[in-house]
Amino acid sequence: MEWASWSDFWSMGGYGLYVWGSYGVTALCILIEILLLRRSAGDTRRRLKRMQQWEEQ
Amino acid sequence: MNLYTFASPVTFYHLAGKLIPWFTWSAILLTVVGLYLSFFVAPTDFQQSEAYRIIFIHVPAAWMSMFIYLVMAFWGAIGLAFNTRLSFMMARALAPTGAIFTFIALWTGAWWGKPMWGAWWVWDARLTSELILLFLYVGIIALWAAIDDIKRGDRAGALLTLIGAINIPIIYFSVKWWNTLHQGASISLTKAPSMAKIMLIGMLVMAIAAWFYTIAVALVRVRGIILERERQSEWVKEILERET
Amino acid sequence: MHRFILAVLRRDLTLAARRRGDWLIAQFFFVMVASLFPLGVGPEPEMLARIGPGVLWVAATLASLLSLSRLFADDHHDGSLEHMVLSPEPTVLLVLGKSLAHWLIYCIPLLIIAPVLGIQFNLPWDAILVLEISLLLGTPILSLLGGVGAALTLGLRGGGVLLTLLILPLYVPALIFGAGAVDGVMAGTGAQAHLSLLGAFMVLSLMIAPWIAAAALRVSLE
Amino acid sequence: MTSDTLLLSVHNLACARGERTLFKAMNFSVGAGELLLVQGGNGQGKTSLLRLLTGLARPEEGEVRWRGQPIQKNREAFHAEMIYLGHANGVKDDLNPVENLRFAEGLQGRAFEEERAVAILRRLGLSRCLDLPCRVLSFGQRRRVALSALLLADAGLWILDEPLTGLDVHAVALMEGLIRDHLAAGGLCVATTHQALNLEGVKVQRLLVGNVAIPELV
Repeated sequence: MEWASWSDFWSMGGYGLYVWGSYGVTALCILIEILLLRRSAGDTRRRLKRMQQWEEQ
Repeated sequence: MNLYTFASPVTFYHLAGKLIPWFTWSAILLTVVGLYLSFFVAPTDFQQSEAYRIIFIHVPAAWMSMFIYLVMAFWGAIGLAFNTRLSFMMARALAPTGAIFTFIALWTGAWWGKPMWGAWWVWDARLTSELILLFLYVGIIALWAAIDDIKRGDRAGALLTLIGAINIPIIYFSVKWWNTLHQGASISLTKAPSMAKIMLIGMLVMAIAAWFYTIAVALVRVRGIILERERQSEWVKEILERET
Repeated sequence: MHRFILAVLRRDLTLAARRRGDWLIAQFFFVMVASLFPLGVGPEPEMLARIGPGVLWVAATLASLLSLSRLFADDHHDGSLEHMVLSPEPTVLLVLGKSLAHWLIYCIPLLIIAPVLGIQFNLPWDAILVLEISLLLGTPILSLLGGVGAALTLGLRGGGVLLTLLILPLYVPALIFGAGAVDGVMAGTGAQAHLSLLGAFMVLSLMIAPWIAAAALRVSLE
Repeated sequence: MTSDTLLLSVHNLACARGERTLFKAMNFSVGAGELLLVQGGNGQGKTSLLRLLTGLARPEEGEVRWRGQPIQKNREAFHAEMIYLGHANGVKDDLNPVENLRFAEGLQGRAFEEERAVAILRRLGLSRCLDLPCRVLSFGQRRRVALSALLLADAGLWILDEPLTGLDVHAVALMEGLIRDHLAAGGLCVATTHQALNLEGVKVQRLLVGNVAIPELV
């Protein structure tokens, strides 16, 4: 194990800002993509459903 | 024909539905393993201290950005040659994820460059090519957005992807050539002297995780596209009855 | 085959001759963009000679893009593009002819103006000569790759801006080799390597771009 | 089916715009001396059908054959014998009618016969406009220039999309005469129109595209 303590881990030998800045933004990007994807998947299904109901009327 | 049964949207919709959980869980598992390797197993680099740990996402993201582009070009070429609708849908489903990985590669490159080179941005051959790759992704997505007609959009996007794919090696080579002439920063992450085996394994695990993630996301997206395009057909109506 | 290309060429040249206004705008655009740079970065001769090759190349690229959005658009609008595509000759030759016409109409004048701007940027004579050669080899690339973009964005809303977005990244090698050749001769390292690479890229574009542009044109007309 | 009979035929043709299927399983054939009148309401796919026939668009399913050969495989021979007149005239505003015809002929790979071209333009009532740029001509006159190109091309197969729009009574009568002559000379014609046509003695087939019934026009 490389790290003596949690604070040691978070500081990353003084480069904490850069390391966590990179990992954080990556995680954020992926999170945003997943959220957008979930929303658009739901939207598509609801919209198609609505269009289908119009056609049936 | 056998190939065409898998290429039919109905079959693929259901197949994708079954595959998505597998790829999702594999991606999660591999990410956990990869993160463990990159933070707890890989040793401190004696030159770059802990900052080098950024490469565990930077390098896989850069690989993915180029790989996804090539896969898109492949699907585009297949679609143009054999007129298979599904391959165009795959290309469309991959593009946003490719663009995101390109952005991540650029972002992490900058955040790695700041402590190492003392500058957020250097016109290094790799970073510059990556930037141009991002432009290409944005161009393709913008072209799709501008064309309303599905068939035209599919084919136009595929042609643009193809000419980009032919151009990328030339762009990379020209930027590299330009870079050596101007004596810019040419330090390369992967050529760092202390490239230990464990680092390579860590990067590979992360790259495979990213690949599985991409497949899962693209499959979800392609299912949405299939529903949208096949909305007139009976099977889509049945699915909508069931799922909502 | 060459008769068809000649017919396309003669037609586009006649049409351009009837609309000199459009043609002049593109040339003035080139002069104006290049003239704005000294105002932005200052008039020091050394500095201008340093940035001159790059500025002139970027300005030439933008000037050729300005006219590219109309490469097929006018003919599409009045229906003559459909007639040309429906001619018995292959669409590739049509695209080749139109790209060639664009090069003759919009890029050759740039070659004539460039030395004057080169003097403004304090470039030495041998550098101006190499600039001319690099433009001669490099501007066909702009017309050929631009043809792909023009065919892809045919008839789209905001097609001109989209065309710029699609095609500029593909121009990067031409820009690098072209401006690099002039830089090379000024730095004393010679221009041959750059010019050969530029020529190779031009030949490659000539072999590939018309096919893709023809396919794109057929897709856009469908 | 021998390959030297003039015959345009479609086999199991399907066409879609976006996700909407306009028509499918369409079959017909048009032989020498026949006129196919395509009818149907707006947005039913008349123009789409004509664009499929010219080879500008590719069908969703099925194929179009000319002289028994699929047109995609035999594109050059087909286009040498076919001429299409769409909604747009294909007339350049900056050129005068004679120049327009000259370039149109050049692009079709044919030698330009100026005397014949001028005679055709005169026959279509454009004698006073020969050296005016088409920009200053009226809509109907520009349409006549486009029709002159049609006559000059001397093609076996005419595909006309609303050839009568913008034409006055005289021109419509003239057009009817031209179509009759073309068919009498053994040509084929596929046309859409909303206007009534007087076509006595012509073999006419009617094709209804879509599901909106149209009262008989001829």
